Amino acid sequence: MLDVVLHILRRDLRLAFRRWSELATPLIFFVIIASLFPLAATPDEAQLRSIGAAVIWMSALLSSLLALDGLFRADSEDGSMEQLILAPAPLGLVVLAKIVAHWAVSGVPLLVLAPLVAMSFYLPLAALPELIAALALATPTLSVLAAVGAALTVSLRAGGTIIGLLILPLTGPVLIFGTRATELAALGESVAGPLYLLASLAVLAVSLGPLIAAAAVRTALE
Amino acid sequence: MLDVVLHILRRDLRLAFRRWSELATPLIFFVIIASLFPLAATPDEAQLRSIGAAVIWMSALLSSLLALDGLFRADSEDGSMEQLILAPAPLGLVVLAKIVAHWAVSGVPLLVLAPLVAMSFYLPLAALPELIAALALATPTLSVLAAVGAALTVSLRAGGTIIGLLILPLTGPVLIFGTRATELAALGESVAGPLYLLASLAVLAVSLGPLIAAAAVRTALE
Amino acid sequence: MASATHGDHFGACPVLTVTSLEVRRGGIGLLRDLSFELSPGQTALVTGANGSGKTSLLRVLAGLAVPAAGRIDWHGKTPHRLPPEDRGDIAYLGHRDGLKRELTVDENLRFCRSFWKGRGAVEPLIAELRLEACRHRYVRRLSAGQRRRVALACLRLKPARLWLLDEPLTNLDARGTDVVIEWLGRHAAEGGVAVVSTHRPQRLATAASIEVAL
Amino acid sequence: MASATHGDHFGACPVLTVTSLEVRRGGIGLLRDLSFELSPGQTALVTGANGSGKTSLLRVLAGLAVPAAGRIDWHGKTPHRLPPEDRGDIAYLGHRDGLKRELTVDENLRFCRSFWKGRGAVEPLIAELRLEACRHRYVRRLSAGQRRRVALACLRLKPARLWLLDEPLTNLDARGTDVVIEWLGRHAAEGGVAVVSTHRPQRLATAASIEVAL
Amino acid sequence: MNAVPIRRRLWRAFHRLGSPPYVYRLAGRLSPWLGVTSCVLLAVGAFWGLVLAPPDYLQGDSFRIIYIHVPSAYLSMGGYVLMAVAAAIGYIWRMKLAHGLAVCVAPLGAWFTALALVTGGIWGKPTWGTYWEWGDARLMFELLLLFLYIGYMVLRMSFDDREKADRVSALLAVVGVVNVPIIHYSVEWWTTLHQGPTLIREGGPSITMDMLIPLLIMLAGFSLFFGWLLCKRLQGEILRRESRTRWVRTLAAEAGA
Ligand code: HEM
Ligand SMILES: Nc1ncnc2c1ncn2[C@@H]1O[C@H](COP(=O)(O)OP(=O)(O)OP(=O)(O)O)[C@@H](O)[C@H]1O
Ligand SMILES: Nc1ncnc2c1ncn2[C@@H]1O[C@H](COP(=O)(O)OP(=O)(O)OP(=O)(O)O)[C@@H](O)[C@H]1O
Ligand SMILES: [Mg+2]
Ligand SMILES: [Mg+2]
Repeated sequence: MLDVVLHILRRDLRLAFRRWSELATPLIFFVIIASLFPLAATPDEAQLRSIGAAVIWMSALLSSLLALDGLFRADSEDGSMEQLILAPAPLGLVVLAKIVAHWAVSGVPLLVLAPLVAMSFYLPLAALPELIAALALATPTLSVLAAVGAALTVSLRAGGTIIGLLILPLTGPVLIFGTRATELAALGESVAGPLYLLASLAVLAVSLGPLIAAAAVRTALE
Repeated sequence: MLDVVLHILRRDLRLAFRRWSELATPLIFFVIIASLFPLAATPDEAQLRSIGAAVIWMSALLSSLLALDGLFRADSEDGSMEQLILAPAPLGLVVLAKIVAHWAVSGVPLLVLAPLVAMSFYLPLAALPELIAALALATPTLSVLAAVGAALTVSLRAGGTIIGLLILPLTGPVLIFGTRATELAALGESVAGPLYLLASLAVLAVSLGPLIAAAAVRTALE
Repeated sequence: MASATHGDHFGACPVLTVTSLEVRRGGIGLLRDLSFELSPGQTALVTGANGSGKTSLLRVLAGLAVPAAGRIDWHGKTPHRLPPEDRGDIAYLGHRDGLKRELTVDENLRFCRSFWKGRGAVEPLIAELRLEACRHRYVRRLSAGQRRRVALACLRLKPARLWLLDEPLTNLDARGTDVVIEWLGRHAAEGGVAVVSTHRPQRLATAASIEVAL
Repeated sequence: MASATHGDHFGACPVLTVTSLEVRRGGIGLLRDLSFELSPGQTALVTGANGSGKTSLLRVLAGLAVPAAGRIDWHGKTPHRLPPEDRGDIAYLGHRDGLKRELTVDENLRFCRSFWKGRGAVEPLIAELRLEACRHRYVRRLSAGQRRRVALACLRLKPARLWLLDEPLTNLDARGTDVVIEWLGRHAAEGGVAVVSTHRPQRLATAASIEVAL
Repeated sequence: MNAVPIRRRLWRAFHRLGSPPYVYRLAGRLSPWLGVTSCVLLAVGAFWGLVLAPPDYLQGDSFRIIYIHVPSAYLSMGGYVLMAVAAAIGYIWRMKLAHGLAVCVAPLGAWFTALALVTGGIWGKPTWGTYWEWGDARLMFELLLLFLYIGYMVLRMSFDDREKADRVSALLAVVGVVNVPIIHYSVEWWTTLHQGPTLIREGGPSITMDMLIPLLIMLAGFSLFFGWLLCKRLQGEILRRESRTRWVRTLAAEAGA
């Protein structure tokens, strides 16, 4: 069972690295969003600092959503989803493997880049560890939510992406706790509260999300 | 020749309305970005007002990029792009028709929604006509640029997100002029300058963009 | 009219001439020094093993790709440099069917007809292809063979004199195959020219004038 | 071993039993009261016009869809409720090939083998299917028939006793068809069971034990 | 003089420039000259600019970074134009060698862009009090130029078919050219921290002679240096593209022998 998951993980990672430009894109996207934003807004240090956290989190949200859009689409179009449904492992696990692979190539590099962007928004250096911790707890949740959205979208090809969009509001709490944590960290205060909340959201998402996504995918292809 | 263009326009519009939820996506995206943003940032009126313009323009940019990602992908995967290349009209015109159809369903509703979002960022009512005018001039350019990006990446399955990397640098001017116009309008000053610049960018984009996109599509499918 | 399928009716003046054609794809040479010609009313059957270059040849003939060397002459013009107004003269049906999944059969066919300024009504075609039952269904919801039938109907609606068909029998049942063969015969009888790739040359033998083996 | 293809070797104990099956799709009834059974070593040919429900039947047998009524019994279990560890026993190849376009032929095959804990080496398969030249090419760059061959190789790597093949001959050239027929014979000789849909029953006649006409 | 033979000679030269062995040899013959001259010019210019030239009356010695900043900024833009022109020629005349040239320019241009950004940033600290100013148009568009170079390279790499990569990325290079005039005029169109045109402007350069001459020498040195690197890369690129041809095989055999 576990080796099935590992095989899928490995294949998806290889696919991601094969198309490494796709891999790099959410990141560059992230950087560009974060760098175009100040261009559009007034370039004043105090103000940049105050919106820095919001921009980082919005960019993280958008880039994880963008990256996950095609998670099931390619598989369902080339027929490999049918093979995965028939795989010798529960579909929930299979979906989890796909989410982990995507998170590894889109979420993890974000953790590395976010500090750079944060610094360009004049976030204090001392707040960086907390920022990274918050992102590390939040990006899995975002990935799972995006995957659920993608699964629902696949199933409603005609009905379209609307249900996928219903997922977006669910990202609200992640966004709020994340920004809160970053802002508290910038002020040098304790971030334990928001981090706990983020962690519990992550546990909830990772344990339930894949099951919902699996059910949606299965119905979609029936 | 012209009737070929009209046929494509009509078919693409029908397809868009058939998948009306997909149609709604960029809009809802736009609204959610614009409404989640104040949620993430500190909800302080003065501050919101100062970044309102930037948020509106970033959202417009992102949603037009998202909407146009699949402009040629679906066509090239189901084989209709080959038929369009063999169409009894220059490919540049065909591409223009597709862009117009997409703009009609993604750009126009944006013009309608933007004022609502603007008001939620405390933009003065008097500035709304200028905002709409600026968006009306800018969204065609954004659509054309996104179409060029989509065309450059059709033959890459990866496509999707790499467009952001290719096109965002080109959207810089639109973003700057657009925000400038909105800010000037908010201050009650004349916006003629940025509007002229936006208009000339639009003329440039609409006249040359489709040709470039057509060349890219043709090469990609060669 | 059976002899018309062998092109005797219209004299021996070739309308499609392929001269020492060389086709490359992805840096690999596929075809080299291929020559053949077709007069009005003739049909060429392209045969060859998998990967021998049938699809690539048809794409080059359609003007979708550029040959590495050699000449293609269709009524004095080169397909990949055909001016738009002459493009309606060539109909290409590839492995992919070019239908819109989110439109119904009827809508797809109507688009084809008006797009190509086609003549003829949609109804008799639908009846001939037995698509009545799924006429108002989304193409996405058709079976593989039904989809292929719709694609063939699109082809028929286009008033083209040169047909380029890439394995038209794929997914078709026996009746569908008969229809394709009958159409090829009718097209030839009207003075049309066709290049058809296939892995079942025996089945299409009655419709063919020459065979191009790759 | 020729007689083995008719299942006499392994006794008459059926392993796949379909009893008064009813299949609906998109609200339309397709099959009604369909019953047949297969013993080890037997191959069923599913024939029928386009849209008659061949694909739908195979999907139900694979457990990808749920029948509206009736029973399917595969070694005492129902396909769509098969526990994960038994799923390796059923191999399904549909109209779409399930290959990753961005991986090479070799990588696709290796994935299949390790994913299904397959036995047997990849090399002889590649040789048998004449895929040596494109072994390290991306699947995206293969011709339609070459792609189909790779999908068939994947099937062969999976140690399944029940094969569900949906028009396996699609896009294959004469040699490819021979390979499929030989494989079906070998599979039956090893006691495997196969359900194969096709529009060319004559071509597959030698491999078939029973025919299910829809 | 008759115009026709000249045109024909030009046409022949153009054709010869499309021949890989010819260009390979040409690059090989040019590169030592470029290498030596650029090193000499860079040494002279650096000595003159860093030691002999008087300190600026406003900025003191920090202005001396101009001798690196300005040439690399110019080359970042000139390199992009060169790349786009080469790509366009390659696209229009299906000339593989021109694509090869564009491919070679891209990373060099990206490096010089990065250099301009870094030296500008370093210079900004003493003069503007900050390394980087979000929202300054000149700075932002220079950064976007870097993104364009990167985008071009990433787009190329995502194709595995070189010919397709050549043709599609050429289109991107051409589209991106609009950025270059925007960078140049950004200081006039927007109020920026960055100073206005000094060298290329109506009414001639506005800079004293003893600063200008070393700057011009550095400019020439940097350009030749760029050309030298380009020749080297171009040779490698030609070998890679032509590795299957007879002349490369014989070349390799000669080198081996
Ligand atoms: C990161 C910061 C900077 C960037 C990205 C940057 C970029 C550029 C670019 C692209 C050019 C070429 C413009 C053209 O040819 O039109 C340029 C020229 C120049 N830069 Fe900068 N620069 C930066 C900082 C500075 C600073 C701090 C100074 C000095 C106070 C400076 C002084 C100059 C001068 C004197 C020129 C020549 C102007 C001309 O002749 O047009 N730059 N810079
Ligand atoms: N996704 C779907 N939703 C609804 N109905 C469908 C769907 N796919 C197919 N159908 C309908 O179900 C019927 C059976 O389809 P199926 O694909 O099983 O036919 P088939 O026998 O495999 O035909 P073919 O020989 O063309 O492959 C057809 O009439 C078709 O229109
Ligand atoms: N997009 C592509 N890029 C590079 N090479 C390709 C591409 N498509 C096909 N090829 C190669 O070109 C050769 C010819 O392909 P083509 O599709 O023309 O063959 P075919 O004769 O139509 O085969 P089939 O009978 O399988 O359809 C094959 O060897 C294939 O591997
Ligand atoms: Mg083919
Ligand atoms: Mg079927």
